[in-house]
Amino acid sequence: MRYLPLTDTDRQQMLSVIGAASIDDLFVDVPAEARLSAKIAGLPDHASELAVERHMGKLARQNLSAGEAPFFLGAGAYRHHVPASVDHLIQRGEFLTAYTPYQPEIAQGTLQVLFEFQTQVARLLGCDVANASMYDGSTACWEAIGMARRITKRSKAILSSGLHPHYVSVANTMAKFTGDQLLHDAPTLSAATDIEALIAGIDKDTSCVVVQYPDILGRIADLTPLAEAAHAAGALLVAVVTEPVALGALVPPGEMGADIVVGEGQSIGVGLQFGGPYLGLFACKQKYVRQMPGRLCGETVDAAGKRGFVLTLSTREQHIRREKATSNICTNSGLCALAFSIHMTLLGEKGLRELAALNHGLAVQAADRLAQVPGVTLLNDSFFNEFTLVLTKDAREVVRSLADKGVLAGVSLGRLFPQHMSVGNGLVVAVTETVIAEDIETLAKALEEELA
Amino acid sequence: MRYLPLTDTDRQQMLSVIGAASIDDLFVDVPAEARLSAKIAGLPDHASELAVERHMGKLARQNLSAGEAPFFLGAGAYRHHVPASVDHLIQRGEFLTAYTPYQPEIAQGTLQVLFEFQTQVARLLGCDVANASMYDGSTACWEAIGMARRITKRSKAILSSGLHPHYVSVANTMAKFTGDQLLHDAPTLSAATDIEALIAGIDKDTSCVVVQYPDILGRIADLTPLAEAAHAAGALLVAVVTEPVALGALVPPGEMGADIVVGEGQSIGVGLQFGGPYLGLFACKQKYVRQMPGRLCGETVDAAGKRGFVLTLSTREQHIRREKATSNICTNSGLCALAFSIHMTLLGEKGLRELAALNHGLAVQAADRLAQVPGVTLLNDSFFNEFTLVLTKDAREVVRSLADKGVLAGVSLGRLFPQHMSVGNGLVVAVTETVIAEDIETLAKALEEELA
Amino acid sequence: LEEALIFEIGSTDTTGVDFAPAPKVASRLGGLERRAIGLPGLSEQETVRHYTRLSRQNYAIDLGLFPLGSCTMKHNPRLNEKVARMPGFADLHPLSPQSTVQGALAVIHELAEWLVTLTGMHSVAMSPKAGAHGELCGLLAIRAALEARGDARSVVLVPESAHGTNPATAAFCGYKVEDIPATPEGRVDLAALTARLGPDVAAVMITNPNTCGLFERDLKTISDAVHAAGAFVYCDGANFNAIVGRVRPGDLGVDAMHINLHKTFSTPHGGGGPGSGPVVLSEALAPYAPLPFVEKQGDTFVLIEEESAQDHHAGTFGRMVAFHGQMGMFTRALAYIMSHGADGLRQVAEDAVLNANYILRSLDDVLDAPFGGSGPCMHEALFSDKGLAEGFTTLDIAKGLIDEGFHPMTMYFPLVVHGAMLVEPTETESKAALDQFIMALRSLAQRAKAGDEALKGAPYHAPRRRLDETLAARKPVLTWEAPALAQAAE
Amino acid sequence: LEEALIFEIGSTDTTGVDFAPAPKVASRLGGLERRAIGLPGLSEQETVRHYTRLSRQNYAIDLGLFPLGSCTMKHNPRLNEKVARMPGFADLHPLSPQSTVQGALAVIHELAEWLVTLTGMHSVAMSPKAGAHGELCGLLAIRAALEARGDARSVVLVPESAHGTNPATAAFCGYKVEDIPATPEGRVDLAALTARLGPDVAAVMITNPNTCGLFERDLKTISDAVHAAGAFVYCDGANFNAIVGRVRPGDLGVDAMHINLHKTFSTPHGGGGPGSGPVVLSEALAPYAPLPFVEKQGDTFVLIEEESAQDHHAGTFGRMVAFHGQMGMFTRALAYIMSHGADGLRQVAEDAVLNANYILRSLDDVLDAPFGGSGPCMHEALFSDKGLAEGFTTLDIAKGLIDEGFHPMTMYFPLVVHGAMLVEPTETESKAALDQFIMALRSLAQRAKAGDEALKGAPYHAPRRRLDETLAARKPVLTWEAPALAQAAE
Repeated sequence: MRYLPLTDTDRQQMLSVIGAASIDDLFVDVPAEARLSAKIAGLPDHASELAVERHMGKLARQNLSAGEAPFFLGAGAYRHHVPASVDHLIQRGEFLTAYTPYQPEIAQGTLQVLFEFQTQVARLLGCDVANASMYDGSTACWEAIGMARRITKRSKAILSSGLHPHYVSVANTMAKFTGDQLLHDAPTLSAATDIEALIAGIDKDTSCVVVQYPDILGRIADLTPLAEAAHAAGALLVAVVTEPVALGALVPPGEMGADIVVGEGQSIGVGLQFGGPYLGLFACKQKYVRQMPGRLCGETVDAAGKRGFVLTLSTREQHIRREKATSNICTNSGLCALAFSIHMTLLGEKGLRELAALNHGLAVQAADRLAQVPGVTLLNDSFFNEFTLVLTKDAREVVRSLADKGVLAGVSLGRLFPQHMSVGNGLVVAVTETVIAEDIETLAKALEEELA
Repeated sequence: MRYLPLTDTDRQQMLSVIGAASIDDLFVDVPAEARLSAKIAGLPDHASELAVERHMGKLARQNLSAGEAPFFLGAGAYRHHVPASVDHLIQRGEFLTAYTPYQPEIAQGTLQVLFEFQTQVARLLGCDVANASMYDGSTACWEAIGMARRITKRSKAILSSGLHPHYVSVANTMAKFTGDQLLHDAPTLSAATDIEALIAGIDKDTSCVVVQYPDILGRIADLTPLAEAAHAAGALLVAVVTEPVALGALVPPGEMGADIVVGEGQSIGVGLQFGGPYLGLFACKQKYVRQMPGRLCGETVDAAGKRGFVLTLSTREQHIRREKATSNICTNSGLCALAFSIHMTLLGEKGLRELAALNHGLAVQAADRLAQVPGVTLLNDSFFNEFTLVLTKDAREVVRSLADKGVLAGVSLGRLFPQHMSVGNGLVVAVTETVIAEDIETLAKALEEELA
Repeated sequence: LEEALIFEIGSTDTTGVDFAPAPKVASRLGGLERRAIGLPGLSEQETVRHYTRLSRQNYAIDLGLFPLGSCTMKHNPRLNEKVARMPGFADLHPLSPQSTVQGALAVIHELAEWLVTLTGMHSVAMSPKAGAHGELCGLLAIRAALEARGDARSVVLVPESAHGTNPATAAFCGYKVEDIPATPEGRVDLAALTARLGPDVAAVMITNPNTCGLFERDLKTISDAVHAAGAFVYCDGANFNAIVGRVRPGDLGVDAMHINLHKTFSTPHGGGGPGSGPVVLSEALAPYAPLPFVEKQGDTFVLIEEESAQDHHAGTFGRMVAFHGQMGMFTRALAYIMSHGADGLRQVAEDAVLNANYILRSLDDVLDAPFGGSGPCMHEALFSDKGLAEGFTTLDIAKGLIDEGFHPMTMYFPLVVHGAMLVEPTETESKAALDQFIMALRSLAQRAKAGDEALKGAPYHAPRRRLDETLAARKPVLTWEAPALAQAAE
Repeated sequence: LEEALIFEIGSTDTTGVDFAPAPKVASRLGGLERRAIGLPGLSEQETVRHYTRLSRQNYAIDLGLFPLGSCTMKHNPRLNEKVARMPGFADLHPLSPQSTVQGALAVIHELAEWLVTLTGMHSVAMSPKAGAHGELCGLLAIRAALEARGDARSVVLVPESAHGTNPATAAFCGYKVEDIPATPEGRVDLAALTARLGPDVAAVMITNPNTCGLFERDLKTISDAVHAAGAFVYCDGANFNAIVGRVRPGDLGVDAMHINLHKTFSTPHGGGGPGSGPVVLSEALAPYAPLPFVEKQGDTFVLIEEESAQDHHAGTFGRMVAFHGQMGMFTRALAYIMSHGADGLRQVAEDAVLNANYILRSLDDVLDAPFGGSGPCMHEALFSDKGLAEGFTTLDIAKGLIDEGFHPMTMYFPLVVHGAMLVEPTETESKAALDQFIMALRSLAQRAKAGDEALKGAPYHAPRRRLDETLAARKPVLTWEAPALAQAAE
């Protein structure tokens, strides 16, 4: 009961101020049949900090963490080294235990961070403006489709076959209930992306084309022609970036004409965390800002004329607009945005470029080494830090078998696209700065053994 | 070079302000033959955070940490569970990266903590006053002997055979150069302490008697007769506590007449840390305060009349008194004192008593269980959370052999008293709240096998 | 208290990190090498200082009481932060082979069992990322259930006093939202509600305890009526803190309820998230729960996703997020729940309600408590601006609290009360802290009633005075631009 | 900014921890059960708030530049904190069987190798707990070496400008301390020193760079003379930051030098410790080094302690501390050293010296720089109070710096300069930070020269105004007493 400061003496004194004889008297409005007279059965009583730590530690040790194995998983979540100062700073109580900054006079810390974050994200993605974060990349992607519908007043969205299949699933789930029509095919195992097919598919009913960059197979294509085709038809281009580190090396979608760029920001500052919390990035052209979902921080002045920051354009939001809001989002990923912003500040352009170059260099080395393994073909002409290997057998089996040997080999396309046998031999391999030459060699040897 | 913010442009600009042509010009006063023209050979260049973390992590994993094994080591360092909030709070930059509070206007945080710490320590040890910490228990013990010499103007100190042998070593090292005469014998494997012998040894040349409570074999004795005998002869009683948690259950030395009580505070808040940094506790009677070594914090008021705290009585200290100081100590264990104070605040008297009761209860259970092992005899009549087992063979071998099996069994008296074969079969076993029943059973089984 | 922006102090050729040199390879970036980005860097020391200083401009639970009604700002134990950072949890990839993440799946499963047992429900969907996302999950399950029986419906009923997320979510799912009025004593109007039920109503969304701080006495009756009309009951669980361990929503006929782990179970708010909003479901809705989820099969934990769902989970309405929810919040919440246990969680509700009633009754002589006669409040005390001097508002009292060293209470919500002040102390405040807060609020109420003009300028002792929100919205500046550029643009 | 004491807000029946219930056993405490202790407890939330709020009354490197001469307050990387907390280091018992702590012994050994190589010395004693403890170690080794050759000596020579710990340590070891004068240009007077050398002199203690911020040009000559006279050279290594990677003390004839890991190698000061003071030793002193120490034997690291020392380390002067030194500081220092590497550490010295000279030359027009003509300074810039208006002192400037947002420089040290102000910026400050500091100090110098009375009341913008230190010393209140008791005692 270490988190409960009231003593029994306190409780008695307070009841007498209230004029109640007992705690039960405060629960009189609960219908008798629903009032529990004792603690719920079948659950353990309170435990010491030591006992809880021991239990959780035991469960933690039952996992093979990325740092304990040669590790090559990506496909929407990337393992990067996060400087220790990031985690130190986000744990400062004034950041960690603060609420949403609705009282700006005593929330300038959070607000200035959000303003800086928005600027960093906008610049990274090559857009005019960005919001203060969404839940994750997949929900940001869905929100972008909805925003495109509101802007174009059209409801047919064309999703690239290179879009992360989980993002497609999320969009499909939501679309069932909003009447959006979503077109999507599974990818084919070719070096070329589906840009041409996407362009061919655009028509006057198209609200947007959604394309991932680099795509789920790691391929990179110039989005400019796609943006032009979309704009010509009155549609928007939505670009999805699941690995923002790539934009330390690659032209960003905003500079290629994308109207809305969303992304998963987990790579910078946040860590793997078994899938969450993550960080949805959301940026767009200036002209669409009032159709944007999510929280926005803006600059203003206080009564003494000093620069300050506030949440703004909240007339778009649910707590003001209720059912007319641009989104139902309330809580976002504030602390993850802080982590992203700190990490990005530590990197700066110089560090981000170095990080991207290191990722790319190691990935090229790994791709070339792995392509030498008999039974392995490298699919990609182009890639950043992730590429697809085509194996001579179902990659799901290979991944499971290598896991048993302590090698975390990559993500099988069979797991990502279970309904599409045609891509089952594909293995998506990510290589970040946390990989060392020995890891690559271990993976190559293990693949060789497995495919022999 | 991530910790060095100057850019080459900065450096050039600054050199020109200085009027120097190059950095080398700033090192002209170094004799040419000692000036290194290039970086020192044979050392690696700078490494990324990732690389350093990987290297240190590799070394860390080569150790069998206490949490990974049934663990029963004590003998001056005890493993207790430290609440996570303690480590969180001591890492706040304003505590962690502050200097010694010589500028009190901007160091009230540290100063108030020290004032609270001093009060907590004085109360725990049963003394009037305490200082703001020493390096560790062993150096605090030596400082107490020196303080007794200054007070009594005598230089013969009698050290109990129950005093930690490392503390005796430290005192002997210092005594070689200060002319103190130290009397000390090794302990005998008996249930009774050497209090009677100590009393018998006191004479008119005795500056102090130094006794540990509970002693190195875990035994507990009433210190009152010893204090009376010392005082009758004009000598002081110095008591040493290496396990402050014991004072949540036991009458403190100060209440039994000890003039100076020193201790190792590591048990509360600090952790094992392979031996350091630790926390020297130092308390005494009010009348001796001006002979006390180390930093002291005192209450005062500021120019506006507000209560505040400052370092005080610094005329005892080296930076003022130079060669006439009461000690040469400068840096102390400020951050460890903070950790101790936070942990003690979380515990409070209620929690400390519960912790002590839990330690004692588990130790009693463990002692009784282990005493059932054939070849094992329990030495102690009395003990707190640590006791001595007498085995049928040299405990050093047993400890090493059990370590190979992943059991950290305790501390052998052979390691502590290598010159005294007579105690070689003794094994000192500590049992804290971090021990579970299964650990005790594992140790019992392992001992049984080893001694069979 | 001025801290420059990183764009004003950093430069694009400064960095606070070191990397091993990149291997020299021919680039395979498809010819799309990037030019200037415009991201400033700081050295590590400058970075630490910038964010340390900025943090000191925030108020936080670690600094004092945070009486935000409905937001449940309680103590965030550091144990939970430590646990969440264990490499065995923090350094796991969501698509790791399941044989390598059994402990992580066990955490999700254990937490799910606690949530199901504490709420008396049938099952739980763990993946929603926050409360509003949980609402979406609940309505999607309801919609899927209705469609499964070929009975598409179009209306969702929402009380006037609901959180804004309720109507927003319902609208987002394509429903028409209709308000249900409240009775004068601050509860849902049972008669009006039952009168409105009909074959077009898909669901009723109710908050219990409601946003007036009252327990909805008639919830079981409402549920029965709703079920009889073929609809479902969605309960907004934002206020579960008031009843955990004392009432099980499942006993009240609820079909779906989200649980804000960042409220009831103390995962830190972090300046606006991340949260986590698992949704407990009745047996009727369970078959429609989203993918993925964890199932225990013998001694093995299995993550059911698209690959494995087809055969025995065909009704799922699909996936709500890329992976499987807020693992980092699950570990924290589980640590918190275990720390409290069944006995402690019951005590949580009791102390939360006791603290709120203590505040209500300690202040109802100086502040109007519109529902003070409606029985005890639950975990939050509601006041109105009635009786303040001409021209003085709830806002003035709120900003005055800042100068007294407290965060303001929730203002102007719920909408059903004029100038509402909703105070939720939570169970982790000591009596001493409550007494200080009561004294401060009492003094402010008296000043506002007496027409103390100084109050209208508050706060005076914060990092900023009142900020011009109109200016911010009229001419939004959402990103930083170099002054020259900004000027040129004008 | 008032924070009550824990004794004023806590109670002996409140606790912020939970424990499993204690087994019911018959007590074996020898009949010495304790009665009242008088230790107040706080709940976890109250504890977090108390210390969080208190922390905010401190200045720290994380908040700004900390120009304390001789104290080397540089950036403390958080990587080092992370490394020190790895369970494989933090959760190790010092008496663990050596087979189970090979990685920890490797850390000590690796750090020792770096220190020996960087200083060009023969070996290093790792166990001293701080700088002053290291001085003790060095003098004990010297004394042991002299006694080993049957040549007890009684005098240690110390320059006037030495740190107070130097004479205190020498006296503590039973030596008579004699001052060596300085030359007008701020260096040791070589002639006076050599004249004083004789058969009674055991050692000369010298700081290099010295406390006037100057490199002791003649150190090699001095060392040769000292050695010729049969004595040893102890070098105070507090200022090693200025020369690391550019000068090896071993090349200057030094016999012993402590290294403050908390200065040169950035382990945090923590509000006054813990520090760590390993002592590098010449070949002549190495045999007398204290126990325990780590030796590499083949692939195994061995901790040599009393049990194993007899045969091959008979000359040891004994043990200085209970265990084997500040492991927590070793891990941090090693991480720091590896991060910098040979190239980075050389850059450390260069940037530290560059920054100090930049400050010296940017301010010597408004502040008197007594040794400004003695050549470049090393890592600290020394000013005096010469030229300030009547009644204005170094203290006023120091306290004025507080209002400008900086920690004061070191005041009134070294003693050889009147009203000394010793400024050490360190290498981790950016040029922007230096420029701000220079601007602030320039303005204060001008105000003190102009006789601005307001300056004498500074600080105005700190948690406290100037504190009454005389009162504190005259009537020491060192522990808290309940007000009733305190009154009764008066």
